[in-house]
Amino acid sequence: MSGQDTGGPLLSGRGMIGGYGGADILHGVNIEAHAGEIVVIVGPNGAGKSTAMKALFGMMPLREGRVTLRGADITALSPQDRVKAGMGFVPQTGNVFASMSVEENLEMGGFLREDDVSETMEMVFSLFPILKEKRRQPAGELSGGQRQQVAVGRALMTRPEALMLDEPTAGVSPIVMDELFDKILDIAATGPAILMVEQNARQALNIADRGYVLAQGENRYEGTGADLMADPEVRRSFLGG
Amino acid sequence: MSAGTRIAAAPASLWRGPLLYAGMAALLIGVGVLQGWNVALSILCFGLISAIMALGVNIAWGYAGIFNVGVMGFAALGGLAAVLVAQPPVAEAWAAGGAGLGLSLLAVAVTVAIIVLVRARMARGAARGWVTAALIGAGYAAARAAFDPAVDAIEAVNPASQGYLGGLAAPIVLAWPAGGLLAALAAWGIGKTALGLRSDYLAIATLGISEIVIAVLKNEDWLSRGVKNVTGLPRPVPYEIDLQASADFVARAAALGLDPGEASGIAVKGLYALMFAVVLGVLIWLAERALNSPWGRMMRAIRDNETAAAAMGKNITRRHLETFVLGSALVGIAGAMMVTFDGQFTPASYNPLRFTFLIWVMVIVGGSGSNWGSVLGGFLIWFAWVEAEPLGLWLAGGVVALLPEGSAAADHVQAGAPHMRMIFMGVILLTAMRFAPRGLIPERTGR
Amino acid sequence: MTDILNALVLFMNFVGVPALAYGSQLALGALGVTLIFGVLRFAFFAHGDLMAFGTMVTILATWGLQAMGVSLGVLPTALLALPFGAAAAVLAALSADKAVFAFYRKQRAKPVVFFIASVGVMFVLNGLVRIIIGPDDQRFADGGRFLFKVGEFRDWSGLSEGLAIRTTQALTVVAALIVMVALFRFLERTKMGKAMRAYSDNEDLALLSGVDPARVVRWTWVIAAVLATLAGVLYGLDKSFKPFTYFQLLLPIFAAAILGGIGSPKGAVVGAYIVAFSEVMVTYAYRKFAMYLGPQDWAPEGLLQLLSTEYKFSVSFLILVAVLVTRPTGLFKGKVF
Amino acid sequence: MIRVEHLTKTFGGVTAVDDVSLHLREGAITGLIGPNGAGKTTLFNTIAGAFAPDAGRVTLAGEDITGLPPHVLFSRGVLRTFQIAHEFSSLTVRENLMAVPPDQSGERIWNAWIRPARIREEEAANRARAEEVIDFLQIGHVADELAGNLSGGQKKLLELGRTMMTEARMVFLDEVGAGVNRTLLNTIGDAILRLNRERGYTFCMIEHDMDFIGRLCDPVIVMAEGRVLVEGSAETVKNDERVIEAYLGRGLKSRPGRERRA
Amino acid sequence: DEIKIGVLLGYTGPIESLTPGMADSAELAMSEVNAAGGVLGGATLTGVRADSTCVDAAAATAAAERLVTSEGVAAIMGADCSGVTIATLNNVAVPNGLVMISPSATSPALTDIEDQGLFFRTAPSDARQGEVLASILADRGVTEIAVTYTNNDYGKGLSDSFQAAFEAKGGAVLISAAHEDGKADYSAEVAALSASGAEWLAVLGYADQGGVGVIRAAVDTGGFEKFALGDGMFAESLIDAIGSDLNGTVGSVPWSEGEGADAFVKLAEDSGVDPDGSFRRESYDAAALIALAIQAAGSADPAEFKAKVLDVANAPGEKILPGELGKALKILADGGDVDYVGATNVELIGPGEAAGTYREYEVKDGAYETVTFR
Ligand SMILES: Nc1ncnc2c1ncn2[C@@H]1O[C@H](COP(=O)(O)OP(=O)(O)OP(=O)(O)O)[C@@H](O)[C@H]1O
Ligand SMILES: Nc1ncnc2c1ncn2[C@@H]1O[C@H](COP(=O)(O)OP(=O)(O)OP(=O)(O)O)[C@@H](O)[C@H]1O
Ligand SMILES: [Mg+2]
Ligand SMILES: [Mg+2]
Repeated sequence: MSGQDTGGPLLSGRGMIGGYGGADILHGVNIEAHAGEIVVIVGPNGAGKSTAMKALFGMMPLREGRVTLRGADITALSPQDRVKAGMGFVPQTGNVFASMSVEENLEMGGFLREDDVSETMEMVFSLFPILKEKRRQPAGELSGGQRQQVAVGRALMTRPEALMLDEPTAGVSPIVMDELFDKILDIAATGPAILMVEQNARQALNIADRGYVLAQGENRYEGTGADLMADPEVRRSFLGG
Repeated sequence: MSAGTRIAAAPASLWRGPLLYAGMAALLIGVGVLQGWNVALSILCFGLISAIMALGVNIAWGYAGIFNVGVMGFAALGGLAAVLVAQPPVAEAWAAGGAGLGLSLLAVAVTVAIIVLVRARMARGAARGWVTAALIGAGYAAARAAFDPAVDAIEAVNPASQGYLGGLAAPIVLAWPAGGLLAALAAWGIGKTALGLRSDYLAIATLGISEIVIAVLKNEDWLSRGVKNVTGLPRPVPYEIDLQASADFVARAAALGLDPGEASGIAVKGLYALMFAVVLGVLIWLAERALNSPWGRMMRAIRDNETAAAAMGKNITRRHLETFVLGSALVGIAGAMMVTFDGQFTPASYNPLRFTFLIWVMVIVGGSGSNWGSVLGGFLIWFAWVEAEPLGLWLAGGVVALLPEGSAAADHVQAGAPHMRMIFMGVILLTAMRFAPRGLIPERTGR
Repeated sequence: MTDILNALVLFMNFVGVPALAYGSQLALGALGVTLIFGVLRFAFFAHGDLMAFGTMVTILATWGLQAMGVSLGVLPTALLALPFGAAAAVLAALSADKAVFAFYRKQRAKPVVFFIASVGVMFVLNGLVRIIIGPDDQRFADGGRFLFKVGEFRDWSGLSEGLAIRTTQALTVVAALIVMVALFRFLERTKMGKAMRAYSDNEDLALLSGVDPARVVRWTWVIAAVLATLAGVLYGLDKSFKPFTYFQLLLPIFAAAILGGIGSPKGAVVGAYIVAFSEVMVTYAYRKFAMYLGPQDWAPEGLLQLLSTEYKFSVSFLILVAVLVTRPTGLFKGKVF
Repeated sequence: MIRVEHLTKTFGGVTAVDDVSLHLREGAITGLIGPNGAGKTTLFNTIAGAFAPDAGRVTLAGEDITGLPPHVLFSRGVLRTFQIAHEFSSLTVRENLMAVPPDQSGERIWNAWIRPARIREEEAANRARAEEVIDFLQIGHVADELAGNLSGGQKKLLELGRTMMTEARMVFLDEVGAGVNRTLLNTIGDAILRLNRERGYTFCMIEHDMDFIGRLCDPVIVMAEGRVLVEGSAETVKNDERVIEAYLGRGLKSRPGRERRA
Repeated sequence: DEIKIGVLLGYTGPIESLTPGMADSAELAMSEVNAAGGVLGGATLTGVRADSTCVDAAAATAAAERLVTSEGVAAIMGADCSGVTIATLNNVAVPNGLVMISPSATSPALTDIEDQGLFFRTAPSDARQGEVLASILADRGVTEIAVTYTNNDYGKGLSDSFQAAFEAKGGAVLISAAHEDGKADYSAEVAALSASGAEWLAVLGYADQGGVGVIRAAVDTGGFEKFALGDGMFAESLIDAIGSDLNGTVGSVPWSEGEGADAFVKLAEDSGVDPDGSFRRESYDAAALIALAIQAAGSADPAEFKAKVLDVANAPGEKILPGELGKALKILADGGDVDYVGATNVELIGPGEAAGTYREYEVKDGAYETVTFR
């Protein structure tokens, strides 16, 4: 973690404007996350949450705005270079290599690592025991929730400094969700910034340091997890009461 | 947030299609002026035929995502129909082998009947399988026993010019629907067995089946004279020399300032073009109507996601079969038209590059899923296929002119000149695709 | 006993050895096709012409070497020239990628668009090869043609039937097996191989794992082009080099790759052998064979030929269709790696 | 309505559904929960005709429907949604919905040529119905968007929307809630209840959100390792020790409210 | 002044390796004419090549159409394969009244086609050659044979006539198997052929197509040691390809007794054209006939010179060998009569087909040696 400037956010996207070639989806979104922080993004479907995540990761060109990592401008960097720079991302859909075995999926997570990955893999297996059992099975043959676990496991394998998760708990059972959140707390405690989109919003805001509410491609609310949970308007419109 | 229409959903400029068609027409006119109207009309005629084939492929691929790489086989079956419909019957051959053939057909029918009966009576299991296999074997032997001598007898009848059963001596225009029907029948049989396959696997299966069709046509002389070819098929239009012999025609040609030879060619090809255009017009109207109806929507849904379509009550197998048969029928019609225009049926001339892949090129360059696109692709690629040759020669000539005369390099380029055709064809194809990766007239999505 | 041996040798000489060699030739081609199919996900239709291109350069280099008096003894000189051909083929493949396919990758075009574009590339390569070396037959084999000949075998064994094995046949079979194993290992064990599979499975996610797509694509073309050249040269040494034949090889090669299951190296090889063996075995006249095995002085009436050779191509396709209908994703469950 | 008897489905070595028998009562909203990989989706798939079962039998109102293909089941009023959204990606959202109604005469090709008037009429009716569904799911602003371009949650909504385009008897919902905004999910819950009460749809739904299950479902069936673990009301199930052990868990180990702040 | 002659051959496609040599030979005749001062008192002949593709009738028609309209050719030397030849004849030559002389289309169907007297061919009909080859073998006491033919109208026709003639002489054809040209592998054919137990193999194909593939496979597996070859197989390249294993092979090839063929070889070699290969001599002859007929008619109008083709090809008249075109042109200009012998001993019979004599050859020590003429 050399060269980290202490004051500013680890990862930040400011004034992000852009879309998929047609009308803009993001109309000036600001998101930032500091080292060791868990940041949760919530919002209605189609609000642009996933788009914002993709923009942060360079999977989608921005018309305006800039993305910085540790203060350095990375707006022009390709996704795989962002991985090298220490970012990790679990997309919302298409997040496993369906034809590769569970173990290979995890190995792909450690693709850029030169050191021994087996320890991290053991860590992932202990977090998601079912994966160890199924490690030779192609990920495409797993149940929906198991796939989700593979996806998160793959990202953990990178040991990123900025970990971005797009709805990591969609389709996973309550017990696994709890364990996952526990793990996320553990990981955050070791330093990385964690940015998460969640529809299981109350549980997520519960563990979050800060939260954003996005709606129609704009920042709507922002605050600590507890503040957002306490705001009746936010609760009613975005968290399901 | 504004309504989110994206490029993909936005229809391409309304003018694009008409402009491209106008450009195509201009190309043909250019050929007419520079190389003669006979050349232009002959390109037009084959363009029309190619367009129908491309339309057929587009129906199966663009509508339903069926990767049919057996176009050649269906085109050849259409051609066979022309022989079977239009050629005079060979009475001697029927006398020599007709009975035998009938007998073998009967043997097949009886075998099938027995097998059906037996299978209905017996319980599922290994025994039933063996009995069926034995029955098939016995049936095959019986059929062959009647078939082989009959075929020998037929093929012995005046082998140099006949040696086959001949046809019905009906007007050859009837061969067009007949060709469609024959191709449709074959497609039905093939579809029943192979349509369950996933795209690439289906592709190789259809490719294989088309090779088998050609092998049969090449080797079963009693049916279509095999590699000995059937030539001199009757025509639906007058012969040029008859026109040239008609004083009336010559006079009229002279009035137009044309020489009778050229005028007769133009008249004949013009008539053909007219007939082909009518067929294409009807077919494209039917195809457009279908595509823009709920049927078309359903087909696109199936193409997008078969699992979901099945869960939404669509009978995937039936629909696939339906489109496959329809598309193949179109290819069959075009195949019959082409043999009519050529005036001969030559099984050995069916090769996959020309009759399958070139048609696919037409569809993709034109725009898969788009009827007007495929038709345009048919014209354009055919045009390129024919004109690539003179263009290539011209280009080689240019290169040679730059090299020292009589040098080895110049000789080498000169010798290679005919092969410029291929390079040119490739360049035209790649250029067209580069500027319109989704086809010249792309599929309209999101109505 | 000798009769049984004779029958066996007869069968080996006319069916076993030729089919094995032809199968291996197809297999080398099919491995390249299956690799491109597996990683880049489209049917690369210019493979036959890429084979011809690589072989052509090899031939030119061979002539050069021969002119310089270089030779490999019993082994064909062309093996020395092969690196030149392979390098040229790699260059051709990479330029085709840069000029054509990269664009469609960026567009995220459908596989069929790639496929048709590869037909365009095929036309261009096709023309180039013919312009450079001409459409004629070229023979460039030297060295010892046979490991042993029919007569030699007969004298050695004392049997009435003989067996011949050509150097190139042996070379091809060995090469096919080595390449198959190497490719399999490469894809399963090495980092690059895994990156290729990951890329083919889910391009976006591969990106997110730090895979450099440009490298994956480059490697794929390099391997495929080297394989194409190897296949083309070994085939040319065994038979002869003729551009048109190389184009015609395409169909059985694709048949083999798909029969085995697209994307599976093992499948490509097994598929190739099935195509080759079915062509020879179904059209073989078993008369002599049966005479050796049957009672003394017995001769069957006919030739005992299941189908005439006109249908040999059809038969292999028929088998292919039959296999696919019962195993819809090929023998080795073409899982695209 | 649906009775499942001794249903078994295996994949190679894995027995995903292991001798399951259950009854989905007519008019009920049955919840199906269980740990990831318990076999819930496989059970759905096997009932809905996507896979043939290895053993066992399924009946619909007494009629044997074991192994019938999906389109036949659809015509008998059995509908399902997919856990991983299966939209028609190159159709617009509206078209996705309009493609659903069964027995459209326009889906027979010759009608397109000979009966355009009738087709127009039917289309108008289908369009109106689609419009209602679109409004209801709050996806009006993307109605003309290609479904392939929708956000993850929007696709889930579309899945649900399609089941609302036809008269169904039995609807299987596979995690419609996953990825759907909770406020919207509440509305969807209301809609399910309304469809159930007013139109008599029978539902069976897989869901991991216990609040949602608790609000809608009775009874709740818990599956684990391919078998039925418990069946009962949501309350009973929630408090069942085995269910807590295998599925619900006991909440977060570490509690929020940490000192360190950004 | 320039008279254009179309050289319509399949430069791309299955016989692309045969056609350049054929075109060269045809153009050799034209340049010989030009060197002698041209026809009609100074008009030069120019060959215009166009691609028939051999198999694609549509493309061939278009190419021929272009020759007529934009090049204004007076005659076509071609086409090559029978299918495209018939198509261009019916669709282009006859409507436009153009003379066509094909060097290689051997289909019997062309014999009684309605050609308005416009079509000729220098390749002899298959029917005759079958008989010749059969008697060559019968005279050597061969009674059993296996036959393989290229699967097109040429191969099929030749094998039919050969089989009939051979059986009429009391021989037996144990197996007759077609082979497709341009395929990758011929072991299946050879396996089946050799299993018939015949000692001799008749190969009725092309020397640089499937035919050589079959022979190579037969030699490699030791399936056959004795071959009988049809005319399409006659080429030096065959000996180069097969080597000493070809010794003992017999065959027939249309040949004029001694002089004509030798003259052609010499002429071609002097002009840097390779004289060996299928249909090269026929191509030379076809082009020469066109030139001579034009000269004889005193007009380059096909309607006028079409009637002269038979006159110049057949007796009576002064015999003309390759290399003597200048002499012939002079005789014709002076109102004399010629009997063009050419490289293949041209004798047009019936409706304009070559009757041809045949050379029986045997391969000895890696060279073709004439046994006799038939
Ligand atoms: N096609 C398949 N091939 C092999 N195994 C499979 C296949 N589909 C599912 N399985 C296995 O069957 C088991 C049950 O899967 P299923 O999808 O039914 O679980 P589920 O209960 O729906 O889980 P989730 O809550 O995660 O969606 C899992 O262990 C899975 O790995
Ligand atoms: N590939 C795409 N092309 C075009 N439009 C897209 C694409 N992906 C998403 N969109 C549009 O962008 C908008 C925002 O999508 P996004 O996926 O960011 O939503 P989201 O907030 O993540 O929603 P959800 O909670 O449902 O996942 C939606 O209206 C969607 O239709
Ligand atoms: Mg999202
Ligand atoms: Mg599930």
